[in-house]
Amino acid sequence: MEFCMHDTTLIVSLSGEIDHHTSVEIRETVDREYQKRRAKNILFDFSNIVFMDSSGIGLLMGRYRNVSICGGYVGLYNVPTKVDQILNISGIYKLMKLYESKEHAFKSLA
Amino acid sequence: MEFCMHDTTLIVSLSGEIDHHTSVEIRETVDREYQKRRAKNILFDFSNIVFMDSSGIGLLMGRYRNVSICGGYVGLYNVPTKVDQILNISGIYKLMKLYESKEHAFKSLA
Amino acid sequence: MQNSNDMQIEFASNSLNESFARVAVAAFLSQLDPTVDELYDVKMAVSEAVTNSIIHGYDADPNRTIWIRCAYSDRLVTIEVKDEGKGIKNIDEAMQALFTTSEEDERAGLGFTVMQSMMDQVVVESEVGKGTKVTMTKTFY
Amino acid sequence: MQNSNDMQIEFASNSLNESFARVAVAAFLSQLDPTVDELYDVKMAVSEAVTNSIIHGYDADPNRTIWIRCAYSDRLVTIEVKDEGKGIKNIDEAMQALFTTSEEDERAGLGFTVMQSMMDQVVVESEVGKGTKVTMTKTFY
Ligand SMILES: Nc1ncnc2c1ncn2[C@@H]1O[C@H](COP(=O)(O)OP(=O)(O)O)[C@@H](O)[C@H]1O
Ligand SMILES: Nc1ncnc2c1ncn2[C@@H]1O[C@H](COP(=O)(O)OP(=O)(O)O)[C@@H](O)[C@H]1O
Repeated sequence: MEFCMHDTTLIVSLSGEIDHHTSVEIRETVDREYQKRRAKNILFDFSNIVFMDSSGIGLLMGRYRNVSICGGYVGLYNVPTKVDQILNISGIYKLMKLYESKEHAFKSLA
Repeated sequence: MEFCMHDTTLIVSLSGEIDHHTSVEIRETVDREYQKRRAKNILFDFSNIVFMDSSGIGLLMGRYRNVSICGGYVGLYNVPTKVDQILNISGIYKLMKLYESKEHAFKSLA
Repeated sequence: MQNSNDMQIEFASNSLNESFARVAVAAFLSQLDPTVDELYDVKMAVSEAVTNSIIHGYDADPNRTIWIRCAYSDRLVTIEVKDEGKGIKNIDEAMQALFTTSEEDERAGLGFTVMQSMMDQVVVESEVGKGTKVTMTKTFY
Repeated sequence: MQNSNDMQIEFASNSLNESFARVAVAAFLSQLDPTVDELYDVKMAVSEAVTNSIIHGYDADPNRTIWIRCAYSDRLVTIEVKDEGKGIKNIDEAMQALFTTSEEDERAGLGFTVMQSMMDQVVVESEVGKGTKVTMTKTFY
């Protein structure tokens, strides 16, 4: 997992597999960075995610809740096909936007 | 598995995993090519072998037997460290030579 | 290739083993030369079922046992995931999208929905206090 | 990371499953973050033991059952491979390098030798007509 800031947006580059086991650590690390960096929005880069089950949906919903309280947005980009499939099933795109690239996300969030 | 001839030497490029299950097919294919192409010697290229257990030793011993009857040699090259380890355990280097490369093998077999 | 084969695995209800379970089932089914997508679908379904046994069936106790049976006959794949955990009171309700009994954990209530999307059929048998068995089938192309 | 965990697999004595057995054990032990070499060593040892059960224990009958139990406690790994096949008359003789009872197959008689080189310890229990159990241990660094 890698983090960087762009204005008030925390960019989280996820990697590996997201399941119930790994999501616990991801959640804690993301929340810690979000607070530490006083970020408003979160942008998740999914390019290096090789597997995700519905625990990933729970993870995103949870971050959405926290970020919404601070008046921010959650966005996603570089989402692999199979992850997009489960995101579609979940209906989560009603809560957070999928961007084609980091650049598209910045333009839209700005 | 790929085959090519260099003078009277059949070059066999092995790939994947050599275990008891896969060795059956490898054995049959190698023997068929050896006869069809009227080869004398066999050179095995191990560069694409990712796993080998003692079934591979049996396979090499068997080819050595056939090739010896025709007065030929068996040689090996591009052997990965872990394959070299089991070849050393087996003592098979008393029967067939390990070459650094295809070129070294050709020079020596010529 | 063999046209039928089967295996069983049995492991502790430790969340570390979610990944092991997926890989073991995928390794076994790779004998059928499935597409990358088919293998991913099966991994996803197995992951959901195993996670449910761990967090719902066994309330995250890592020292209980989960069983998976996996078999194929031609290209029809059957996967059973079984626990001896607390069981499900109302199976129909449990299988509804977005239904979850987890408050603490961030569960989306989509485990069964994902299993149903990834596999051709999902059958749940459960008895309160006895445990749960999820049987999933899928035909590979 | 958990400091102890265990699993069991059970599968048909089909030679196709040699690869499945190796991958399943390796997937489980990858929880210990072993080196590539350590994982390869374990795969090799498992492959030898499973192959022996198939070709010697069950005379290549693909419809019998093989059991593997794999456990670790801290970094001490224990792997058991068990069959209910024909058993070994003279274990000491069987374990000698280059000893093989296979005439047809091209066996090198090095299965046990490889297991012993790859693992720290190999213990064989066998009874003629009852079956064979190979217990191997190795400490990961
Ligand atoms: N193996 C199980 N044992 C006991 N209860 C279960 C089991 N699997 C599912 N359930 C129940 O069904 C509900 C819905 O499951 P699911 O659709 O997977 O969503 P989630 O796991 O996100 O809660 C769970 O919240 C739980 O109450
Ligand atoms: N599981 C088993 N059941 C019965 N006999 C066995 C078993 N494993 C090994 N043996 C006997 O021990 C001999 C030596 O085994 P091994 O060292 O693995 O060499 P190889 O498999 O090449 O014959 C075998 O030839 C066989 O007679």
